[in-house]
Amino acid sequence: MKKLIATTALCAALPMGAFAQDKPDSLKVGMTTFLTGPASVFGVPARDAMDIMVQNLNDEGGINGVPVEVSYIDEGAGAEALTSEFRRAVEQGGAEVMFASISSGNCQTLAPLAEDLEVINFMWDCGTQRIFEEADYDYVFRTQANATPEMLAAVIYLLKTQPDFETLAVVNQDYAWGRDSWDIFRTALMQFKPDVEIVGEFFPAFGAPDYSTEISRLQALQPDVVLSTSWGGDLDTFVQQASQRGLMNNSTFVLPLAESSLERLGSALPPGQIVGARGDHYFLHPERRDDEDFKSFMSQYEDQTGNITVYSVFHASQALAALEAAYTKAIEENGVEWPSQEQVLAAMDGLEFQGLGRPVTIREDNQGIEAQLMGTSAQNGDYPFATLENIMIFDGAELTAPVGEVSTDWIETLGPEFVDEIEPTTFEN
Amino acid sequence: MNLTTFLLALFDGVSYAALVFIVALGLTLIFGVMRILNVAHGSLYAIGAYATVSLVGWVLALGAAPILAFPLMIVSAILVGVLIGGPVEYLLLRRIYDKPEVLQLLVTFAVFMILEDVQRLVWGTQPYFEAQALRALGNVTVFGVTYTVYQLILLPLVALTLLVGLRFFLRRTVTGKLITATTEDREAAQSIGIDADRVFLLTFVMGAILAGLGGALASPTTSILPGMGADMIVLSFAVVATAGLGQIEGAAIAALMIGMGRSFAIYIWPEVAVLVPYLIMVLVLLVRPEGLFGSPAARKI
Amino acid sequence: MTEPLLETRDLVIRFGGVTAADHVSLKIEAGRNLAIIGPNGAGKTTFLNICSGWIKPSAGSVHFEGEDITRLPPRKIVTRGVARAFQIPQLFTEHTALENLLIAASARDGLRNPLRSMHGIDARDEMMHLLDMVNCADVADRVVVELSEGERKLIDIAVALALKPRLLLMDEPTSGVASSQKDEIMEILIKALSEANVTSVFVEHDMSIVQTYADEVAVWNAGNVQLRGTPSEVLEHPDVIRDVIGEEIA
Amino acid sequence: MSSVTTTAPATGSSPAALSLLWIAGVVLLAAVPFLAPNLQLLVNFALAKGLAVVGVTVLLRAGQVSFGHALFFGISAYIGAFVMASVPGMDFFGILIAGTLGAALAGLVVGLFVVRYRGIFFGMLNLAFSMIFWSILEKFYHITGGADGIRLTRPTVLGMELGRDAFELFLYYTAIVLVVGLGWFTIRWFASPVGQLFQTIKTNETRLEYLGISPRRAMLSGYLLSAALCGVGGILMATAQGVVTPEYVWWVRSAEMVFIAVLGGAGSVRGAFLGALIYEFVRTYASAYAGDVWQMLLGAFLLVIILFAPGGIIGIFERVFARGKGTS
Repeated sequence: MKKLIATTALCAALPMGAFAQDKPDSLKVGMTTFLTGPASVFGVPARDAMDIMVQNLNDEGGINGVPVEVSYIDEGAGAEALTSEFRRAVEQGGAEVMFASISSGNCQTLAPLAEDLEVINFMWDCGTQRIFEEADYDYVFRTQANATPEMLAAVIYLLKTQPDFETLAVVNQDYAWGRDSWDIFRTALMQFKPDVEIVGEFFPAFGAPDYSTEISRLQALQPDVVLSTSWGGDLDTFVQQASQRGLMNNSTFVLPLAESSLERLGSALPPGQIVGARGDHYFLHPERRDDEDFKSFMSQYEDQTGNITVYSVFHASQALAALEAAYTKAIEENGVEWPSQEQVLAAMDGLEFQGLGRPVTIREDNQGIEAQLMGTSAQNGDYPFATLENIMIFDGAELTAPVGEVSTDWIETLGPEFVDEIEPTTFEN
Repeated sequence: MNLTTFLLALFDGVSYAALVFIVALGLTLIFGVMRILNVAHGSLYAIGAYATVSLVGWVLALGAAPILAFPLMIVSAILVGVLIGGPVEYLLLRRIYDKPEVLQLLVTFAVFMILEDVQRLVWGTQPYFEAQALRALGNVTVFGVTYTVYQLILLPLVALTLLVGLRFFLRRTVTGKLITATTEDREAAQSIGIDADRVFLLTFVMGAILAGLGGALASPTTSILPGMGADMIVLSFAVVATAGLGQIEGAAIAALMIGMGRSFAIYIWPEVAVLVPYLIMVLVLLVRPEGLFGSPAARKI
Repeated sequence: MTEPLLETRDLVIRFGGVTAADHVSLKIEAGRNLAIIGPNGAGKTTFLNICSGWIKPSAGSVHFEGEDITRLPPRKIVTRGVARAFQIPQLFTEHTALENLLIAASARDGLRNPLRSMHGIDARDEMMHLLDMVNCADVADRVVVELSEGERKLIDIAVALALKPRLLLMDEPTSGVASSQKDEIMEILIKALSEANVTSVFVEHDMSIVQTYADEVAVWNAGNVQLRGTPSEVLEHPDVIRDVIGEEIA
Repeated sequence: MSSVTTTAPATGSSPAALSLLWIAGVVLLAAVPFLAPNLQLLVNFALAKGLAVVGVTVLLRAGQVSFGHALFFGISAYIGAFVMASVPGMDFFGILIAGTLGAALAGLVVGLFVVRYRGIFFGMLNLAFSMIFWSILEKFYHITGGADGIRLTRPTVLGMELGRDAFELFLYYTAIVLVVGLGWFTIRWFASPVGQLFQTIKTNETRLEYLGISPRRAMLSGYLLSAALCGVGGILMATAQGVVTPEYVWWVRSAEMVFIAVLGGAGSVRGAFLGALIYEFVRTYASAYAGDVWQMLLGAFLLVIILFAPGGIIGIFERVFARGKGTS
């Protein structure tokens, strides 16, 4: 213990690293991700993917010859450890860019901290749309979409594929995401199809082990559509219990995060349910699956982890792609060996980069514009789990609230015709 | 609320209560005999579930009949009890019986922390699901609502069997009577030649098996994932404290109250469903400090 | 006749089927130490418990200096001037003997200042004196768990006396003490009581103690006072010799 | 039924050498922002948590263990966040007072119920109250922000708007002042008549009653103090953290406080802070360097302390340094 403190104190006394303009030995990045706790279903795949991608990037010479070095911080260790570690990574670890975080709550904590520490921070996975709607940031960027386009894509896909449903019930996890996402979904649905009756709203506890009672209620209510934005073990349990008890025979399920559960659910997810992916994230992405880089990464990932990818892997790829694109752009624009922080920040303006999905652009309010992929589950025997058919990929720009507008206020200005105005690219599978 | 929905809520309440009771049973047994509130009980529950999923998954992958899942649940529970419960009692708890109860409780808390990481190291962070046992029994439809036979009939039946069996064991068998004698007065029991160390070991292993069995029985109905033990332990605490510590029949009734309270809340006022167990516990303890069936410790001067 | 210090009127208490106090009416005069004797299970301790408020009677009442204290909790009765010592000493076992007395003095004086150490309170000398009175000054700084049963009994009484009561209820002050020490303890005790001007009621089994130290004796049997008088009157009574003393010897 | 190994509640002062050592410790803490600025935030968290642990320690002195004291920690933190949100430009001292008073008031309300209980039931009932509050925080998401909690914007200090660095430095020294002041007060309180009467609950409530004192009233005095201490800790944590979440109230957090109290040396005020510092270091560095097994390391650490050093770290510490009978 004593030794540990002594070492840390010593490290603190050392100078903080080289000047920005000199080419450093490496580009240090700190990434917060869930290594423990329920959300590690996203955090661990993202870390594994990041390791592979960074290795690949460095094998090709890194960014302008500088290798990237990522260190990880566990979001599951609690907020105190997270904030201390975030600071440590920036102030002692010499991290030039931070990727934080998965949890929206952590994003809200860390975004102002990053701003105060004047470190570039990519919100690489958190969904809350509030951050840029409530404050302006100079150092914080989101390299992916927020909850608004994710939910709008789900509503529109539902209305395009099943325009005639009359009743809907919701079963969401009882925490901010479950509530926020329902707020957006409901607001949009009421604008696009005001005659829908919402027959049940259930918010079982986060991590609830059993949904028997909710399922009994749903069977009695017989809604045409059941929405659940749950994820991870909660979604698995809910879908398993619902499918076991035949609830899916009469109701269509809309599951905007089910892409991340496809493999685990196996045969338990019946065909005909609507599946989303928090972006255009799908291991058989119809526009990307024949691309060499996509294919080679997918096989690398499967070799190393034994699993198919989930959306957090795509989000990790976008954060890394944004990093590479920003530095490369800053180097080119300024004709330098290595950019200063101001030059990187300037390059972020309107930056376009491509991870595993469609290209993403950074808008003037630092929000990323990302495409959305929705599909319908099919059990066609190609894999021991459900794959998607009738896939639609939505352009993110139309579905994201305009700069300076609050999402729910903006959605309330939309009318039923909005659904028809949106024209996604459609694929059979 | 009409009669049908009333009955439906009742069914849901009973099936939920059954599972909670099985887990709480082990906790209250250990407390009744050893006066230790075992925080690690939740971990044993989780490991029971993990072990079952692994074992069933492995055996069924070899092509065995799904019905084999049931004996494998019992095997997993016993493995948890003997391989984890046994060493915990023998190596740790045995050293602290003369220590203040807060230290005993913290020892079990430390074991809980260790076992949480053990689960993650062994089974990783991805959820598991293995519902062959549940599917093997099929469904039953009541008032147009489909239930699984497993949850509606099997779980309550197992809970009832355990309740009756444990009562019989404690009151009618020699070993059971040794345990009860040790519970009432440890020193007196030792003075008439009862090996209290063995009784404690046996009790703890039994309690741990019950925790494991709870997990095993829960495994086909839920995702097995990190953190499931921490939630279950709080719920079991609520049941055990509501019942009165060490009260086996009381635990059954408290589990039913909490199960019913929860399911009726979901039908009538879903917002409070999460609060129900704690509200019941607080209300009961405010009226009856020793729990529903606990007896006040007489103070003599 | 002056008002009695303590008076019970028609006290009744039943535990299950047993009547531990059966219409007990008893007056205790100030300045006269009353010993209560009687066979085990006759209800002597129960009587003390009722008078001190630990147990509520089924019927009847208890009056202290004319005030009805029947329904008051023990702590309220204590503040009226009735202190209690116990058969098994009730002390703060992790504190020293002196600290036990200082705590009692703090309770008596209602000290509230959270920044002033209890050891610095004004009553410290008084408490040392009290310890000296019960012959325990030499163990003042020892933690109670380390003391002998006899010392603990004396400190238990000193704690009660520290409250400056007018009436002290004692349950077998000499039980658990080596017989060679009993007289010594009683000597100390009676001297301390008279010095502090405290009346006492004590339950006792040792007839020689009763004979020597009581001003009055009440014989308890089957839930009531069978006989009352001076020690010599009572102890020579044939019924008492048969029912009570006989049993004590047996 | 419950009793805890505490250092003797006697009131003798520590030997001079030991006192000097403690003073040196405080000076060292005060020098952290200059010697090791990267540890400042970590130590700040530890001091805030340490104050709450002192709250738990107070109850341990009466032989009682609360498994729900994170309740007061959290109530104070949420009050701070609500006040900041509803009164823009609120001063730090305003929310410090509001949070502490709120925690004390909650302590009074909950205390009136729980002081009737002892041992395991006391612990469980506290747990139940904290879990009810936790569920409410999660449930009434439109008010409480649910699991994401509420952001607590940086308050002004005596009307001055400070930058993050200046504010954190201010907060750090405020924490040290509060720790020294409240730690000193609690030690004095333990030695005072009220504190001594409170501590007798551990050994003999019957005698307490027969001293003319209501054990419940005595218990309530300590319960209020413990709730207020947790409240001060909570508001310090919330302002240092900049966000409050239901995790502040989660039962594991309460158990952690008891954990630290026993780790440091049950019943010792100085031990509580020492324990909190060591705990926070071990936890942070273990999660940084052994992300997969940090809980296991902490658990093993606790086991070793309980089995081999039941006096806690302060016990080891004083055995090594003290000549004579050093206490609390």
